[in-house]
Amino acid sequence: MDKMTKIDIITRPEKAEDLKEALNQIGITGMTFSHVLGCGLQKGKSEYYRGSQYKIDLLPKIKIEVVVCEVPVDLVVSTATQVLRTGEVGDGKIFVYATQDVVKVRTGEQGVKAL
Amino acid sequence: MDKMTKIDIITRPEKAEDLKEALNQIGITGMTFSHVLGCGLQKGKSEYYRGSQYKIDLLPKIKIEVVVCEVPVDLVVSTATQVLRTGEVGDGKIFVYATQDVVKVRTGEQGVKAL
Amino acid sequence: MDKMTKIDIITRPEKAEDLKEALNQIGITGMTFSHVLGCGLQKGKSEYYRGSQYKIDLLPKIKIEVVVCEVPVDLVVSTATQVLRTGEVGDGKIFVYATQDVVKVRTGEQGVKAL
Amino acid sequence: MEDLKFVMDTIWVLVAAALVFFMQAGFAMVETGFTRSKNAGNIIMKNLMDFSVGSVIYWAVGYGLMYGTDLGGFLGMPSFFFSGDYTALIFQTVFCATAATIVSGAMAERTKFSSYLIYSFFISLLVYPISGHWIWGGGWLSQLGFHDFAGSTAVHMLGGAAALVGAYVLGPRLGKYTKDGRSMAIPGHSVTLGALGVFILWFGWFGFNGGSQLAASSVEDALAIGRIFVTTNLAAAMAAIAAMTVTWIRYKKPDVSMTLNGALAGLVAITAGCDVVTPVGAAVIGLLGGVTVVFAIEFVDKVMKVDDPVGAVGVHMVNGALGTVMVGVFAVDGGVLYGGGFGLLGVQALGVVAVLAWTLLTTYIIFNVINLTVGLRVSEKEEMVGLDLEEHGMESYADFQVRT
Amino acid sequence: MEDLKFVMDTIWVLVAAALVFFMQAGFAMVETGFTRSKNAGNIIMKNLMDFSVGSVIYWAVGYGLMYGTDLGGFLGMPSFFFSGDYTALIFQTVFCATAATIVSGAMAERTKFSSYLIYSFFISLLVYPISGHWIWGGGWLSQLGFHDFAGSTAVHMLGGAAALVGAYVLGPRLGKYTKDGRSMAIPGHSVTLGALGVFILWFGWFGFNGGSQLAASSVEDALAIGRIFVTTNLAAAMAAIAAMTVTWIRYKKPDVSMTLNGALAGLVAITAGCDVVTPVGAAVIGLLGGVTVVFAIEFVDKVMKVDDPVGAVGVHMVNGALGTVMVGVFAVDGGVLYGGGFGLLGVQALGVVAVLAWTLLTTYIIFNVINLTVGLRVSEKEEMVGLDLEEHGMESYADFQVRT
Amino acid sequence: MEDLKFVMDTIWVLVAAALVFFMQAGFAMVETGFTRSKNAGNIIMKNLMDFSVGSVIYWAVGYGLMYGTDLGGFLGMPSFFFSGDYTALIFQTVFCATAATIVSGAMAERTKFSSYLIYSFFISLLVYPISGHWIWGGGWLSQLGFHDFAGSTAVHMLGGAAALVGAYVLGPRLGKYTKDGRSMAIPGHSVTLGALGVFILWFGWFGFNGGSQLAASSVEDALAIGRIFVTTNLAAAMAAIAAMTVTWIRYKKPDVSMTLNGALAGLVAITAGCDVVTPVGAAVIGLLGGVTVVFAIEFVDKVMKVDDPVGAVGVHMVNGALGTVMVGVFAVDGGVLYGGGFGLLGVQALGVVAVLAWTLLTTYIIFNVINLTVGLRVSEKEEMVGLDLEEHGMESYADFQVRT
Ligand SMILES: Nc1ncnc2c1ncn2[C@@H]1O[C@H](COP(=O)(O)OP(=O)(O)O)[C@@H](O)[C@H]1O
Ligand SMILES: Nc1ncnc2c1ncn2[C@@H]1O[C@H](COP(=O)(O)OP(=O)(O)O)[C@@H](O)[C@H]1O
Ligand SMILES: Nc1ncnc2c1ncn2[C@@H]1O[C@H](COP(=O)(O)OP(=O)(O)O)[C@@H](O)[C@H]1O
Repeated sequence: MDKMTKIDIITRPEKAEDLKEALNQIGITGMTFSHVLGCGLQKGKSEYYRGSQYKIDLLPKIKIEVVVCEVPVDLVVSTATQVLRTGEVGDGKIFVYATQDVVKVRTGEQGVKAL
Repeated sequence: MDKMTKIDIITRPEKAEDLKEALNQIGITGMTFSHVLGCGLQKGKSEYYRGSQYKIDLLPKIKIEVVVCEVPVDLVVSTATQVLRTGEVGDGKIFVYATQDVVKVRTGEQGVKAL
Repeated sequence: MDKMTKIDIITRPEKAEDLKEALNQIGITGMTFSHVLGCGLQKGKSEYYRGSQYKIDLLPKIKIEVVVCEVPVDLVVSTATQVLRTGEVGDGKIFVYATQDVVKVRTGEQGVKAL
Repeated sequence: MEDLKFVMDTIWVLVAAALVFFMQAGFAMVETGFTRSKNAGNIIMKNLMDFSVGSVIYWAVGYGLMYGTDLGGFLGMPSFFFSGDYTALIFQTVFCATAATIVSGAMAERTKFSSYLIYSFFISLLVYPISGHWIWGGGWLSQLGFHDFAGSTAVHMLGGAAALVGAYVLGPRLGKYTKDGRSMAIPGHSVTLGALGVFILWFGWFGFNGGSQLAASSVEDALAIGRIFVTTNLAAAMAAIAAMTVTWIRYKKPDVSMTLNGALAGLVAITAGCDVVTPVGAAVIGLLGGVTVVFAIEFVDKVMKVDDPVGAVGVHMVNGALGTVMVGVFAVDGGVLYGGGFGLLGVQALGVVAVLAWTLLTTYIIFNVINLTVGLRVSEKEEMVGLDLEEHGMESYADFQVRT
Repeated sequence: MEDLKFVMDTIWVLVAAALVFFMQAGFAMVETGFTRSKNAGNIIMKNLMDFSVGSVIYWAVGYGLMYGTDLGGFLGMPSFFFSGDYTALIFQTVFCATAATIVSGAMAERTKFSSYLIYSFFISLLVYPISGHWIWGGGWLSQLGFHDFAGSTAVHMLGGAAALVGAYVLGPRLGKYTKDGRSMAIPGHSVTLGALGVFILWFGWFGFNGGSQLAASSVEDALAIGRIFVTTNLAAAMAAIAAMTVTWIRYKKPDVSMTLNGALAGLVAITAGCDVVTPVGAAVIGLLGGVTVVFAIEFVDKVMKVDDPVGAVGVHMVNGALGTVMVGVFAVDGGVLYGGGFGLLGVQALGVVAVLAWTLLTTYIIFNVINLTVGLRVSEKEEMVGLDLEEHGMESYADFQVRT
Repeated sequence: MEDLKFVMDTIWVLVAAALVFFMQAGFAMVETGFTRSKNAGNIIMKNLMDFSVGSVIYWAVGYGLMYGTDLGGFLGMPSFFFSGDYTALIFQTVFCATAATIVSGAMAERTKFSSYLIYSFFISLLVYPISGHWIWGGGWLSQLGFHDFAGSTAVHMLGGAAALVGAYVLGPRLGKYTKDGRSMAIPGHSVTLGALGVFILWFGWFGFNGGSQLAASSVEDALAIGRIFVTTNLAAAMAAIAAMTVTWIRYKKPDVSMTLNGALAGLVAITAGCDVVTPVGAAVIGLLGGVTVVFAIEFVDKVMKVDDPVGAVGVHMVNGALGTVMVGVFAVDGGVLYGGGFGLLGVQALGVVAVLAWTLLTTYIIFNVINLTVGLRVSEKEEMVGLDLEEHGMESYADFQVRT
């Protein structure tokens, strides 16, 4: 069985569309998006709401999960990095994890064929 | 320490209830649901909103995370597959990952006892 | 390359702020929050809505994902456990996973330097 | 002096007409608030279009059938594209539209949009105008002395009965009943919008009932309208209190949406007799309405197993009937409790039965014909995904993360 | 001619009564919009029920105490279940309900529903009618020449003072103050609904102030009402501008919810004197109101450490008092600025102090008695989970993914 | 009798003024509902403040320029801080504010708040009053017999044209057009609030058009207002039907937001001639309006590539012009179809062209001067994050999980 890998990309929400297209282009057909709140070097802001301090320190981020097998992890990482980099804090992070197995519910196929 | 495994199931939101019951029945007591947006073979649609093209290509999906130890992974996978399969695109995918440890906050128990 | 670990903490939403501060204090600078629905020993409730039964069995929970390298996993777990424990069901669980790699998009740094 | 009377009466009726128009917003908010977000735009659209289609049809045909020279007590001599004193037209139009729009809530979340338009067409063309003629147009019921001041029967019971038939012919929403027939809760998506709708309706009802005096030029008119405001308000208030109390006892907690329904039930119930009952009578009618509506909604839901997402049948049909009959009991002049004997009560009951029969029959035909021709219900998949996306290609809350 | 006057006056007051009723929708929207979604249905329910309970009690008892034959300047001769010219009753009912409903916002998100009902009962039964008698019912303040045209003091200050006492007795929401006493922001869940509420209130206020002329049959009435519309509108506009400017300076950004409060503050402040000040006077009163409300809300929040989620105390109590006193300064007839000396100003101040004392005292007793018997506040767990689920068994926004 | 006439006319105009005021709530809801949640509070704030600033400026200066003694047909003799019969002032103020607030929707989601305030100042100070003088203040257009009963041109076309210029000078929102110029959908955040806004506007329009009779004391007035209610309602209904049908054909599905725009388009179009056309004429004008608005909105969006998030240009400018010109065709007295020849039509067209030119020119100058001095547009980052956070430091829906 080929090695399967899960890649989590956490980045700015406004980059979602571009990233999706870039990943499509390198042959990734499936991905899952979720809305998360991030806390990192990019600091939130402190505002006044009705005169009281209002800390907005969890920033809206988007998380993209992709499990790949045939497409090399490095390619995904470099593609994502390229699309997402603005050079300012908040560009986000990419996490890579080993995956043991994948099953495609519709067909019951397993492993690489499921992707 | 027994082997612990995390299973992520991504599928149609309307199946959430059925899946939860099926997993309960095979002895799974804990699971975590989240609302995600999926992009896969099942294509979104393109509509017109006020005359402009409106692509709805991220479809609402539900992600169920379950960490198991005593319950065999295969049983979870086959149970889920059975409940979720409609044969049409969009049935979803199941991803399996190794888990190193689990801690139950309330008791501090670790590993299999935490589940 | 140092060992990198991902820690998922699932707990009560009202503890989010305290947990964030506690983790900050032990030197964790990045984390990602998401709103999930949990099903565990803590049972939901059954209400009447317009005379019909209304089961609210998925409870709102918060999931915190932290990837650490230098900060020891045990410290994270013990810190979280301490902050989160109330002794009542619903305190939540902590899951630990191996992580293969981390990339910081802004700089392209990899591994421990990316954290 | 005659002129002055005409002017004063007209202006009052016009102000009231505007208020009654605004009830459309109330219905739209109640119906969308009490149903799911995936159908929010669709239900709005139905509310908007039944008013629009109804306005045109009632002007073109309906008004004539309702108020034309009486033909045998059954309908008015047809005449098309009303012309004359337009104040009458606009006031009657907004009443017709109220009857028509009640149905959309009961049929929400599963009715084809095009079919709903067809239904709207016919209720404003025929169903409402003809029984309206019996009651207000000089037809047989009015000749018998049937008293339905502002339309508990003519408007609300009719709308509620059409709603019952529509919801019955359609069948319940997917997931509303378990295989073993238990009714499941399908909570609405915005209690705040629903409540706003109820406040708007209550506000508009001052026009609905007060305007039905149709005159505001004599001391009697002025006193009457003042009393109508009070009876209307007290009935609604008592009904809200009653519904809250009943739900608190039955479900252990005071149910918000049912209490909102309660207020509406009181308003519907007092509509027939708001001019002829005392404030005490109004309070009692409200009390009865508030108690009744809870049981009526449960009965429709659990016994009849008709899926009425917003409680339109319990609110409008049941309380429309109740309020109309109660005129026979509480009318100061002719009511049982005031020594008037059972004559009025009998006429009131007869009127209710007749209009109910008429409505059930005609709408049963209409909905079945629609069902057999263009089809009444969307496909399972459309229902699952939601009518907003499937029928209108849009999301009502595009920026929000929706659950399920 | 007498008859005509009666009719014209009555119809005007009824139209105004409907508008003032609609303010209930405005309050409901402001209060729910400015608080959290987990309590949205509960606050709606409180608004609905204080109106319902108040309508019944005020009819049954309150009106009599307020407008019955004067007994020693202190209260009216009790009489029950009002009968007479019902226009007076409905108009006064909606005013009473306005005072009552102000409190719910300040006590939002932590008050037991049942206890709130008890409070509603007593404010409509006693607190409002009695001081109302002093001012409008022929009581001692009115005998002294106290001028409170539409109720800056009788309605708003009273409601705002009851709100202050309620919020004080209850204590702050969990998480509102840090251990070291810093005030934390707890943002409301829907600025759009809150803003809608403000627009509805502003709209209804034309009825509130305009209707308080209680007559619309002479040239003087017509001119007066026209001027009242202008003074009312200008005060609100200036107050919104002022509040926006102050927040822009103090917080670096124009604060939306505070500006909305500003508009309301201007409306409250002009209510006492809308008939006796010039438009310029109204604009200045609005300006003062808009500035004051920002500091008042901050003072209540940060210095008094009373947690008032919607700013009811700053808007209604403080600006009710301010506006009433300003009558003594800006009244064309009797105001300090127009050479009227300090007589009127003194009476105005006296009235404010007296009604304030009355309200603080009586509501302090009421809230403490409730607190010691049935309890005023929900449990910590209920507050954390939310009152919608815990007290009503439902979610107001069942389809939406809620954050925390 | 004169007195009675004065009173009756005044009270009617005041009731209408309150209704027209309430349209502000309608605009606020439409504009916020049709745009994204991250800018919801900002657009609300703009609506609130353009009304507030406009109320003050129009009172201080604008009214004088509009209704002062005619100076050469072009403007009224300036006079400051209106005093006189205040009914005229309040009624005209709410009309001025309607024109002003139209712009905010077209410029939504990217305009600096402070710059918007400056624009509000000038439109109420100069742009609206001066062309208003031409039409209603005794200026040159009124001398030519130009007929714009309630302001299709004076209010709506003017507001819509200012909206066009504003949106044009600003440029489109980020992401509205792809690199190759295709228009992308940016769905609004709440169709329900948008629809509520449309219902509120429709309701208020009965005051807008009905109140413009400015009299309600003679049989003629009463009949006229009754007919105005009918023409107004029918035009809106037909336009909604027409817009729905056109979108159904063009986009395969009936578009909700466009149908809502359709109803508004019908209302705008009938405003000029609601008093002089027959109900049939009104229905046809509505039909034309409903068809036109769809194509107009597409034209602005796709051909002119001006980004108007709420369709203000299509609704107000295009249909304001259309409705005004149609008076020349459908006016019973003077219209082409009624044998009146082309005289009236010519005057109507001339008026439209003149006011259009005036508005385009003056607002082009105003927006460009603002742009070159304080800047008209927020930074890219502010636009991306949202104006609520960046300009007001708050979130409109703090409890909800927002997508994107
Ligand atoms: N160690 C971590 N574990 C989990 N999530 C992280 C971690 N570090 C960063 N993140 C996520 O990545 C986002 C971007 O990180 P941030 O430090 O703000 O930007 P950058 O990496 O560009 O400097 C954060 O908001 C957070 O959601
Ligand atoms: N490689 C992948 N990585 C992450 N998520 C995936 C991947 N492939 C599919 N998914 C998720 O699974 C969902 C279902 O996949 P889809 O291809 O539409 O259906 P099916 O697998 O039944 O053909 C997608 O919407 C997406 O959320
Ligand atoms: N095996 C599991 N897999 C995934 N999530 C789990 C698992 N067990 C528990 N959870 C998550 O943890 C939350 C808390 O668990 P619960 O059993 O209610 O409390 P406790 O662990 O304190 O007894 C659940 O709501 C669920 O989201």
